[in-house]
Order: sequence, then C-alpha cells, then structure tokens
Amino acid sequence: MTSTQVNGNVPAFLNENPKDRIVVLGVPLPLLERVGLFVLLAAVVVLPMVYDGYDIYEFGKILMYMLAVLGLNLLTGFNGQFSLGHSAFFAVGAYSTAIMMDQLGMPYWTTIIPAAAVCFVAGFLFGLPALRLDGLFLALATFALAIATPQLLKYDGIAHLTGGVQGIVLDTPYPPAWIDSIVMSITGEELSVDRWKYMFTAFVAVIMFAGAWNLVHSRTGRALIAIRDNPLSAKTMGINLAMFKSSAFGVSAMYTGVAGSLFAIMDEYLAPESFTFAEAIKFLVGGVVGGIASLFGAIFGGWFVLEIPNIADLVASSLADYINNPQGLTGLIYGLFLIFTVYVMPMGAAGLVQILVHRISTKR
Amino acid sequence: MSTGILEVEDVQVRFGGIVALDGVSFTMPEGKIVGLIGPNGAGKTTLFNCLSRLYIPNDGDIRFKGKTILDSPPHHIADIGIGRTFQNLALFSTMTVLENVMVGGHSATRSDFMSNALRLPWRRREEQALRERSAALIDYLGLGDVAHTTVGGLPFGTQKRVELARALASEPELLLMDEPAGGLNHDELEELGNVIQQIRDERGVTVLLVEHHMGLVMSISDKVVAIDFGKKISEGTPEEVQNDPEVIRAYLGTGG
Amino acid sequence: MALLEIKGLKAYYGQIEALHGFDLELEEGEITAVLGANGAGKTTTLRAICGMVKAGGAITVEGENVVGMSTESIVAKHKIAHVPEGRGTFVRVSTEENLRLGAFTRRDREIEKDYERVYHYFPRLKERRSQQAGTLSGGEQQMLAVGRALMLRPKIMLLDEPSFGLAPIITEELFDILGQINKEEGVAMLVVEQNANLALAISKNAYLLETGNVAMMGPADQIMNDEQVRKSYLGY
Amino acid sequence: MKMLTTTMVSAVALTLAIGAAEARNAPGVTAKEIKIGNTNPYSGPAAAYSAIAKAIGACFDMQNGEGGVNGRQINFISVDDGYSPPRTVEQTRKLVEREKVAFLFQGLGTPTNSAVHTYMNKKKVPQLFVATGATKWGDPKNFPWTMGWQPNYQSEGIAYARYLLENNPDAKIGILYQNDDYGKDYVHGLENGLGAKAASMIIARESFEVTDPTVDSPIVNLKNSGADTFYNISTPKFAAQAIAKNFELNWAPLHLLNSVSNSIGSVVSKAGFEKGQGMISAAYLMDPTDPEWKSHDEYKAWNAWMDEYYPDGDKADSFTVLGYSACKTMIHVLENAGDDLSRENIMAQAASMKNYRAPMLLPGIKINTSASDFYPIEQWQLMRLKGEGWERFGDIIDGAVGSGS
Amino acid sequence: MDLFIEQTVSGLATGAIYACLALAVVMIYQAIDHFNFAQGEMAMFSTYIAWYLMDDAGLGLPFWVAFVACIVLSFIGGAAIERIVFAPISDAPVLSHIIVFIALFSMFNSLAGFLFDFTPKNFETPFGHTPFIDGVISSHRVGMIAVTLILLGLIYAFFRFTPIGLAMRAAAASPESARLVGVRVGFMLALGWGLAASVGAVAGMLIAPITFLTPDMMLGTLLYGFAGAVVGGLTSPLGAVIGGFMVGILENWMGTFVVGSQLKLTVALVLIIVVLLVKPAGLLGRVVVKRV
Repeated sequence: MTSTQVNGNVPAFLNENPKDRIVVLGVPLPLLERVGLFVLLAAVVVLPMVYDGYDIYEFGKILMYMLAVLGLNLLTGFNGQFSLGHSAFFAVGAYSTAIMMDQLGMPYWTTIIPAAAVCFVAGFLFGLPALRLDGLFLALATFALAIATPQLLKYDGIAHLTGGVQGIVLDTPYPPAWIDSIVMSITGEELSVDRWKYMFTAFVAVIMFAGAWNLVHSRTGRALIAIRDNPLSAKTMGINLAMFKSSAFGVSAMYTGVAGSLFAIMDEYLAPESFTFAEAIKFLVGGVVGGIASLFGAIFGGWFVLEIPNIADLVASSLADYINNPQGLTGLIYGLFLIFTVYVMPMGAAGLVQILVHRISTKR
Repeated sequence: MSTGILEVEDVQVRFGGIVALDGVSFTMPEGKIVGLIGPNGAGKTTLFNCLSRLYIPNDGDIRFKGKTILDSPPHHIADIGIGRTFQNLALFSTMTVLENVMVGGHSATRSDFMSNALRLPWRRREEQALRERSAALIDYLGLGDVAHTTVGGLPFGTQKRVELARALASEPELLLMDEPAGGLNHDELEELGNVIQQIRDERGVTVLLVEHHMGLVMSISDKVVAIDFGKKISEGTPEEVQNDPEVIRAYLGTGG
Repeated sequence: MALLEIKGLKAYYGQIEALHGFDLELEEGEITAVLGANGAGKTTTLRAICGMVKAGGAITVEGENVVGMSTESIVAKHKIAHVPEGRGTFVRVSTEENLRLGAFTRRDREIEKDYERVYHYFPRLKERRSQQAGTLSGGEQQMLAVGRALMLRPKIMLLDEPSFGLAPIITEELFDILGQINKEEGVAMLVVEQNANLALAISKNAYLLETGNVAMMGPADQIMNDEQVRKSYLGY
Repeated sequence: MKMLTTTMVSAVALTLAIGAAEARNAPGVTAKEIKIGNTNPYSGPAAAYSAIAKAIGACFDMQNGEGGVNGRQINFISVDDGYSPPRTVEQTRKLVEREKVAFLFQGLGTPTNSAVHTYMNKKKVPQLFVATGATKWGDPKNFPWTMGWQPNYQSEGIAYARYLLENNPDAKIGILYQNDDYGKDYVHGLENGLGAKAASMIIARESFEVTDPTVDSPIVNLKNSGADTFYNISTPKFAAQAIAKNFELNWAPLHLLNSVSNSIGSVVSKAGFEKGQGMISAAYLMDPTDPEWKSHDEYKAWNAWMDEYYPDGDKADSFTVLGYSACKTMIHVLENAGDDLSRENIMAQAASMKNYRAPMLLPGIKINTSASDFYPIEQWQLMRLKGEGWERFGDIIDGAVGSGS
Repeated sequence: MDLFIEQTVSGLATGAIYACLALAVVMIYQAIDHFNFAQGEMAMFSTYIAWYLMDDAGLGLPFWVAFVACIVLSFIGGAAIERIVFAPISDAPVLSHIIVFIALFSMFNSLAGFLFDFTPKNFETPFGHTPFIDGVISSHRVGMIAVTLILLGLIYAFFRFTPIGLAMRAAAASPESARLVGVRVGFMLALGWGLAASVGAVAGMLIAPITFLTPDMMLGTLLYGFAGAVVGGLTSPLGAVIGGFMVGILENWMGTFVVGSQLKLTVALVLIIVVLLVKPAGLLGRVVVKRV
C-alpha cells in the first residue's frame, strides 16, 4: 500500500481562507461573521434577562421552529431528499416526551435524549424505503405520511398512550431549585416559568445547532453533500449511499423530533390537531425561505414561520375599511407572501445575504 | 496468462438484448500503465463501470489482487484500492476543490455521524491529516491557486485535474482513468502524460487508461488492449497493437 | 453570401465565456465538419446557432441575424434541424411519433408522405415504427434522430457527434446515408465529430476548434492529409 | 333584587380571596372601553366556524351602536388560530399579555381551548363561554376561570338515550361518528344515557375522518349490521351525505341526527327533505330557516340585525344564531357586572345567571349557572322532521351530565 | 345483499371520484412532469364558479351552459396561473415550485371560503339522484362513471392522436429536444395547465353532487387521487382511472374487513409507498428504458 507523503511543509493555501479577501464596508468578512455570531449568541443569552411572558415565549418558539427547520434542511438542503412529512417526526418527538412524562412520570428534561433516539430510529426506518424514491415521488410519499399522521395519533389501539382525540396535558416544567436559587440570589426575583422554558429551549437549541454545524463541516457533511451533488461518483468515492441517506433521514427526524419535544414542554399540551399537514408545510416554508442549504437560514426560517401568519393577520385587518370580514383572506395573503418571497429570494434569505455581501464587498 | 494486480476474466454484460461486453479477458501487471482503446460504444465505459462495480457483469469474474470484487458493494471498491475518474466530469459541483479532494479521501477516513457532531478530538486530528494530505495532492497537481474555489465554475481542463486529485486521495493501488485527455490542449496533454507516469513511478499506482488520443496512449502505456463490439481484438505492446490490422480496420481507420 | 455566416461568435455559460469570437461559414448544400477535442467548443457552437445558449456576435442565416431569437422561431423560420449530442430522442413516445414531432412546425399536407422518405433512408425505423423510442438500440436511435431532423425538410442540419456510441460499421453506414441525404435533398450540414476521418470524408470544408477559437480551417481533403494537423489536433 | 345581592356578595368574597390590593377593573377595561379577545379558525380546515366570530363581531357592533354596555364600547378582538392548538396558545397569550384583553370569549374548538385551558386558569383570566360542546369546560373546582355555553355534546347524547329507552328499548343502534373529541363525546353521552343497556343496544360503530371524501363505506357497514336506529354524529357536509346515502341504499332506520347538523337551510334541504322524513334531532336554538319562527319577535330582531350588521352572512347558517345568542349572553353578563369590571366579578356574574333567556333559545330553555354549575345551557327539545320543517315534540329535556339513568 | 358486494359497489362509486381527480393529476403530470399539490383546491374553486353560474343566487344559467363556461374559465385560469406565476420562476429549484403550489393551495382555499362561505352547497347534477339499481347505486354515480370514462377517452385521444397532445408530452419529458423541433415549450406548459384545470373542473363538478360543495371538499380527496394516479401509472390516463377505482375499492375492503375505518387513510399512504417501491411506473405506466 502506498501512501501520500506528508512531509511537514504544508502548502500555504491550506491555511488561507478565501473569505479573508472579502471586505464588507471596510471590515473583513470573517471578522464580520465572528462579530455577527457573537451578537447572535449574546442575544440568545440576554433575551430572557430583558423579556418575559409572551415575548420570551415567542423567542423560545422561534428557536423551536429553528430546530425543526434545521432538521429538514439537513435532509433536503444538504442531502437532497425532499420531505413534506416532517410533521410526523415532530409528532413522534412531542408524543415521546409527553408519554414519558405522562405515563412514566419522567421529569421533562430527561425525556429529550430518549425522544431524540426514538425519532432517529423512526426517521431511519422511513429512510429505508425512501432510498428508492426519487425526488418528486419522495415528496408524494411524505405528503401522504403528513396527511395520515393525525389519524394515526388518534388510533384507538394506542389511545391509552397518546390520549387519543383528547391529547395530553402535561405538567409545567418548573426550573430546578438550584437554578432558581442562583437566579434569586443574583436578581432577587424568582425565575419565571416562561423564562426558564426559554432558557431550556435555548440550551438544547444551541447544542443541537453546534452539533449540526460540526456535522455539516465534517467528513459526514461532505459525504451528504457529495450524495446530493452526484450520487454515482459519491458511490465511487466509497460513500455508502444507503447508510448515509437513511442516517441523514434519521438525523433529520431527530432534529425535528427534538423540536417536537421542546414544543410539548413549552405548550404543556398536545393533541393530534397540532400535527397536521400544515405543520409540515411550515417547516418546508421555513427551510426554503431561510435558505435550504443553510444552517443560519434556519433561524430566519424559524422566525418567518412564526411571524408570517401574524403579518398576514395584520395586513388582513388593515383591509377592514375596504372589505367586510377581511380575516377570511388571511390564507390568500399568506399565499401571496409566499409567492412574493420565492420571487424576491429564490435561494432564500441566506442566498440573498450572500448576494448582498457580494454586491457591497470589495476584494483585496 | 500471468497473474497481475487485476484480472478480468471472460466478462460479459448484456443490456436487454444488447451485448455490451462479450467475454473480455485481460490482465494488468502491477505498477504499469495499461491503455484500453476501442471505438466509441465498443464497451470501454461499460468495462469501466464493471471494474468500479457500478454494473455487475452477467458472466465472468474480475479479480483484484487475486480476490473477486464482485462480492463487494460499490462503495467498498474505493476501500480495497481502486479509484477512478469519469469521462464526463462527475465532480461535486457545489464544493470547493479542496472539499472535492477530501471527499476522495472518504474511504481512508473513519469518523461517523456521532463523532462528527460531537467533534471528538480524534476526529479533528483525522480531519486535519486529511486536509493536509489533500492539500499535498492539490499542490502536486498544481491546483493550489484554485484550492478554495467552487469547482462548478472552473475550466474543463482544471476540473479534469481535480478529478484526478480526488481519485488519488483514496490512495488507490489501481487507478481507472476514463478519457483524461479530453478537452486538453497539447501543452496540457504533455503535462498529463508526465503526471500519469509520475503517478506510476512515484506512487507505484497501476493505471488503466481509456483514451482516444493515440499519441498519449501509445507514448506512455506499457501495454495496450483494444476492444471492439464488446470483444477484445488485440493486446500487446503499443507497437504491436498499433500495427494490428484488425485494430486499424476497426478503430484507427485505413486513413490512419 | 453563405447560407450560414458566423461572425465574431462568443458564447457564455453563466459568467464563463466558452467561445471567444470566431468566424465560420456554411455554404448552401454543403457539408462542413467542425473538429476538435472535448471541450473545444464544438457543441456550444451548434447550440449557439439554434439559440440555446447566450451568444454574442452575429449568426446570419439566409441574411437574417438570429442571435437573440428563440430556438422555436429559428427552427420554424429557417428550417434548421439540430440533431443533438446524445440524440435527444423522445424516449417515452413511439418512433413514428418522434418523426411526427420532427414535422411539428410544418403546416403542409405532405407529412404522411415524408414518413416514407425517412423509411427509405432508414428501413430499420419502419420495422420499429410503433415501438417506444427508448427501446431502440443506440444506432437506431441515432437514425431516428436524423430521421426526425429530416421531417422538418430542413435547409440546414446541425449534427452533433453522430458517431457517438455507435459501432464502427453502423457509423460508416450512417455517414454514407448522411452523404446521400446531402446529395439527394441538398441539405447543408454542419457536422461536429470526434471521428475526424469519417467527418472529413463527406465534408467539403472543415474547421478545427481549440478552446473556444478556430485554430485552423480549410478544405477537408487538405486537412485530412496534413500529417502535422493530424498529430497535433486530431490525436493520431 | 335578591339575586343581585347574592351576586354582589359572592363577587366581593371572590375579590377578597384573591387579594384586595388589585385594581378594580380588569386590564383592557377603561371608562370607555372593554377589550374582549377571541380566537377563531378563519383559515384552515375548520374555517366554517368563523361564521360564529363574525356574527359576534356584528352583534357587538350593534351593541356599540346602541351605546355599548354601561356606557362602554366593546372592543372585540378576534384573531385567527387556524384550528391549530399551538397557534391558539400564541394568539391567546398575545391577546392576554400584549393586547391586555379583559377576558376571552367564545374561543372556538376543543383542542384549541384545551391548549390554553391551564394557562388561562393560572393567569386567572376568564375563558368565557367557549364555543365547544366538550364536557370538560364545566369544572369549576379545577378550572374556575373556564366556562362553556352551549349544551355539551354528552348531554345531547343523553337526551337521545332517554328517548330510545322510553320509546324503543330494544333498538339496535348503529353509530356513525367523526373520529375526534366531538364525535367521541357524543358517543359517550349516548352510552351514559343508555347505562347498562348500552352494550346490548349499540351493535355497530363506524368512524370517519374529516379528511374522508365521503361516508359511504361506513354507512354500508351500518346498514349491513342490521341496525334499526342510526345515530348520526357528523358535521353538516357529512350529515347531508349520510342522509342522501341512506336514501340511496333504501335504508330507513330511525335516524337520530345530531344538532350540529340539523339546520334546515344548510343540511336538510341540501340533502333533500324527502330523504330525511322522520329523522329525530334535538335543538336548543331556533333554526332561522324554520318557517315556524318567522313571526317570533326574537327572530324578527335577529333578522333585522342580520340585514343591517351582517349583510354578507348566510341566514341559513345556524352559526350566526349561535354567535348572536352567545353574544347576547355576554352582554347580559357584562351589564350585570355593572361598573365592577374586575375579572373576578365578570366570572362571578357569569356563574350566577338565573333563568336567563338569551334571545333565539328555544322557548322554555333557560340559562342557569352557579358557583358549582358551569354549564349554562343544559336543556334540549327533541324534534322530528316533517314536511319541510322540524316539529318539536315532548317536554324540554334536562340533559345535565350525570343525570342519565 | 352481501356486504362484500355492497362495499365493492360503494368503493367503485367512490373510486369514480378518485379516478376523476387522478385523471387531472395525470394531465398535469404529462404536461409539466410534476405534481400540482394545489390541484384539488383549484378544482374546488372551479366547481364554485360553476355553482355561481348556475345557482339562483348567482347567474342562474342552465346546467350545461354553466358546465361549458366553467370548463372554459378554468382553462383560462389555469393557463394564466402558469404564465403569471410559474413562467417567471421556471428556472427556480423544484422546492420553490412546491412552495408556490402551497401558496396557491392556501389562496384558493381562503378565497373560496371568503367569497362563497362555508355552508355546504348543493351542486346540481344532470343525471338526477334517482336509483339506478335500487338500493345499490344512484343515477348520478352511474353518470359520473360514464363521464369519467368519456373524459378518459378524450384525454387518451388527445395525447395519442393530436399533434398538440404529442408535442405536450414531448415538451414535458424533454423540453430541450422539444424546442429543437420547434415546439413552443412555454405555450405547451400554459396549455397543459389550462387543460389540467379544465379536467379538474369536470372532476369537481362530478364529485360535488355527492360530497356537497364546501371549500374543504378536496382536502382528503386529492391524496386518494394521487394514490390512484400513482397506482395506475402517472403517464397513463387509463391507468389512472383503473387506479382510482382500485383505491376506492381497496379502501372499502381494508376499512371494512381488515384494518377498520380508523386507518383507511393510512392504507392510502401505504399503498402509495408500496406501489412506488415495487412498481415505480405504476400498473399501466410505461417504464422509461434507459441505456448506458
């Protein structure tokens, strides 16, 4: 066996970052990115100090949706497999957590990891037949899965676990006493449940985001992208297509499933109606609008799916002077928004940012 | 028949009623360059696809280092030491040159979903080693300037070299090259010839070269196999094959 | 004035300039070969002529500049039939339906008659007339592609690598027929081909492309017999 | 005046218990305005119900035009939740915490209201007169801030059970129900009402999903089960399908049609009167399309209001009646609260209605609540389809849950 | 009568609903090589238009006038959607198209509820609702099956015998080659959308007398329509019709004898996946032979 000699003197280009050459408004791009990342992280930490109640709840939901969208991005954006059925995995995660809390009396925070495992297995298993389906047909199969999900959740055979049509009401996730006492000693106030839920969500979300980041920028991530770009030559490079594609499905389901777990904990209630086809659509819309092969795009996507119905509401109610009961038109406005977004940002927000950076940057 | 690093024995491939390969046999001596020539549609690419296990022959056997490769799934072929380049570029178009070459090193690395997501220390060491090794290859093939460029936008000839680098990244003992000279001008061609010979001499890699450019094939090959209509029509040194009347009739043409 | 006249042809794929501004002419009723290595720009040239890539410069057909015109209009108006690389047969429909599609822009009543004309050149297609085109052999598909082009009653045929993937004997047969079509129907042809010998044998003139430029042009027989040219450009 | 005094006393007691330091009025209440929140499915699969909220809005418009409630204008903020529980949570929290509404009124749907059930009670914000017939809304012990309005689904099931036990104790019942909380509540109601005989009388159950195109297949099964009584728990579209399909199959059991779908205008006439003769249903509201009410004063008032304030509403749609009547109940409660518009008092007033007759309730039906009875309407009257209208028969039936045999 | 036979007949009648919609699915698939997830909502909206044209509250036109007018309007609407909404993003990735389908879905659903409210509407049928075979099947259902078969014949003839139909298939399958023979691909796409919208309108008008007309009438139906089209083969109108009938019958059999009514929709899901796995081209679809 021959081996390439690495004789210590590594070529200079290896350690240079092509982004170093891009300067945006006088600041090198990598620095700008680092500052941006820092600001983002700081925001995640600072938010619960500033906000409480509904506001912090909304921020938590954005992070929750971000995770769900991220899950779909890993599959669709990085691996090129469509799914219109991720509401199913969202449901599996949420119900896993709920059943563990409700039936087994497990504390909420212990349910995340087992729920993630369950979702991974579920995704992996669905990924196996999905291996043989091409893009459009996979979209169709997953579409069917999404439509069938609420019905499956209601099925009498498992109703004693899922609560059937009634759903499950969960216990409030109070913060652990030690955290509460730390917060108390610093601020002199009790830590509100809303703030704690946010902190818990943010903790999980940041860890999962970092994991996704590592995954994408690694051997595994390269393999996933290679499969998307050119499956045949990926195979020739020694990439086990079946293993990677199914695992990608599993990991994707796991991310969306953990989002489901967090959802259950956050809303303290879940019912089959929470996991309809509309939910799967939300994730897809979030993914495409954020930028389907972008991790940071998922943050924007999470925000978008949470806020765009509100914006549609707002637009609708501002029509009240001209039309009777304009609220019936929210669906229409929502649709127009989507089309508009696709026109303006065909590559999603991430793509738009890239183009903008390209426009206003100067190369050294 | 002497044994070599690769033995192709009586390989037959049929698509529906069409016979694409009809009992082709030859042997590749270790550390040599073997040229495979034949007209378009003669079955060269089909044979290639058999060697990289993208197709399974209907009949016959292919042995690499004495062991059949027909039991191995396609993604193991890189593992056991066979690398290849494609006739119509098959690069990962959204990735940079460096990343493409690093994918080439996939089979030589081991990290998985879990270790990658957690960024375990050994994985980072492996990644760094792969980066360095890939960089060395990129340097070796003179692609340093474009290492961080997305391959999709590179000129054809450059992409061909990226393919070569990518194939070498798996540290193959046998390298299958499908029309590497296509689209190269004559300076580049000469360089390519040198590179292939270097790969043989410095790295001890055995090369199977499918090429239309007779100048290249005849000048660097140690042995040439000619096929037509899915059958081997000639085998021998470049001179022998070049002068084989059958080859002239079917391939080189009377005018040549 | 030549039937087809190209001046300063440039072509782009996205940001990349693939052709760097060369001239080319095709006379009425003649066959001209375009030779060169992979990636030299032969295919791009043909695609530019029928409006399938963004082109610069002038492409004049029958005195009209077609740069910027849609493919459909060029085909319909100037009767240019393109036989693309990889044949571009409609694999899901039958042989005869493929032929019918070739005559899609014609409004005359002789379409039925022209099936027989095609079958006259390619009797094998007649046997396979109701077969799904995807099930035809490579050679038959190539014949079908040429036959489909004929159905347009073209003035110009653009042939991209007609020998691609064909056994030599089939290739020879095909080129014989192409020559025959040229003679009998007076169709001008621009043939892009790797197999230089074959192409030169039926051509009057030939162009040698190298990386987006014309490296050489001249009468086909002259190029065929020039040892130096063969060595450096044609690879044997 | 006695009633008023008790109310005052209990309100004061509640206020004291909760802490007298609080401001007198609820958030969202000013000298000129009362903010009321509402969630409704304006989009999505349950959008048909949005007619209720639209009617309520129009009803408050009328009230505001007439000077509001005790000099205060009603600001009715109704937002879309698409019948999606998570969205209900978001919207409700926004209404309570950002819009600072005084309370929520007529939020629609069981899963959606369930999603904010705990929240509202923890926050001590009234979740009044929710627009769903589930039984769980009348649980003052555990959820003192939540109250339903319409009679619950179970009680209607009980009413039918009583009828069957009296008139046909050997009935063989086949059930068609929508596979969700609403359908199952109806089934439970019937089972409770039949008591020990349920197991022997109910011989077949078939469910369907709202996404199913038709209910043909379950009906074929029910017919083949040999049932002679058909308990039809389905929403208007499916109910109309079922009536038509029975007819097509020549199956003529005793058809018990749930009140959700007994509108003459939007169901029975659509399916065809001749196909539904003899059907039995129950009602607590007047059917606006029933000619019987044309000369009734309340109908006339309703009709005039429709014409003026909700002209694009569908007069055949019984949801408009429901919204109107519920709105009137709300106004009644607010009027009773007088100038003490604290959340506690509003809740206390809602929980102390005595024999209140909201307009458009059937004659004889009254609203009664108490600190331990959070079921405002619990009465039904049965009726039978005859010709082109319902013919009510028998007494007003009390269908309180637990009152079955 | 025997339960099995009754369920089969009932399945056949429901299957006709799916078959109608499956035809529309095949139509659009042949025309754009894609599914249209908004197809059901478009058909529903078309049906409302027909209702408006016919109903006394609307224009009060006679049935057949409204029928034809609705088909024409749907055609124009479908073609306009292609030209206005899809033509500008023809180069965008498939996912963007799916997002636009979703947008259309939401828009038509919302608009129908807004314009026509949600109370079920009675949709007239020229066949009447009288028993055809007493106690088994009504005249409308028989009429519906007949119209479905006529429609099948028309679509088959269109694709098989007209140059335009041929060109449309060619344009969808290989747009580049189609342009090379002078087919205006953009025009074909618009035409395909228009025709698919028309077929959808006919499907809607046949279905509505049974299911009653509501904005959500196509929600679940579309999935069964997809299932029918997939089972029969997306390239074959005949396959789609047979597939639609099969799904209807299978659904009833499974619901009655095997899994119970709660899992009927899941049956459609499993059917789609199994067929796609075992026979990707469907029962009657043509396998595209590829040669390397």
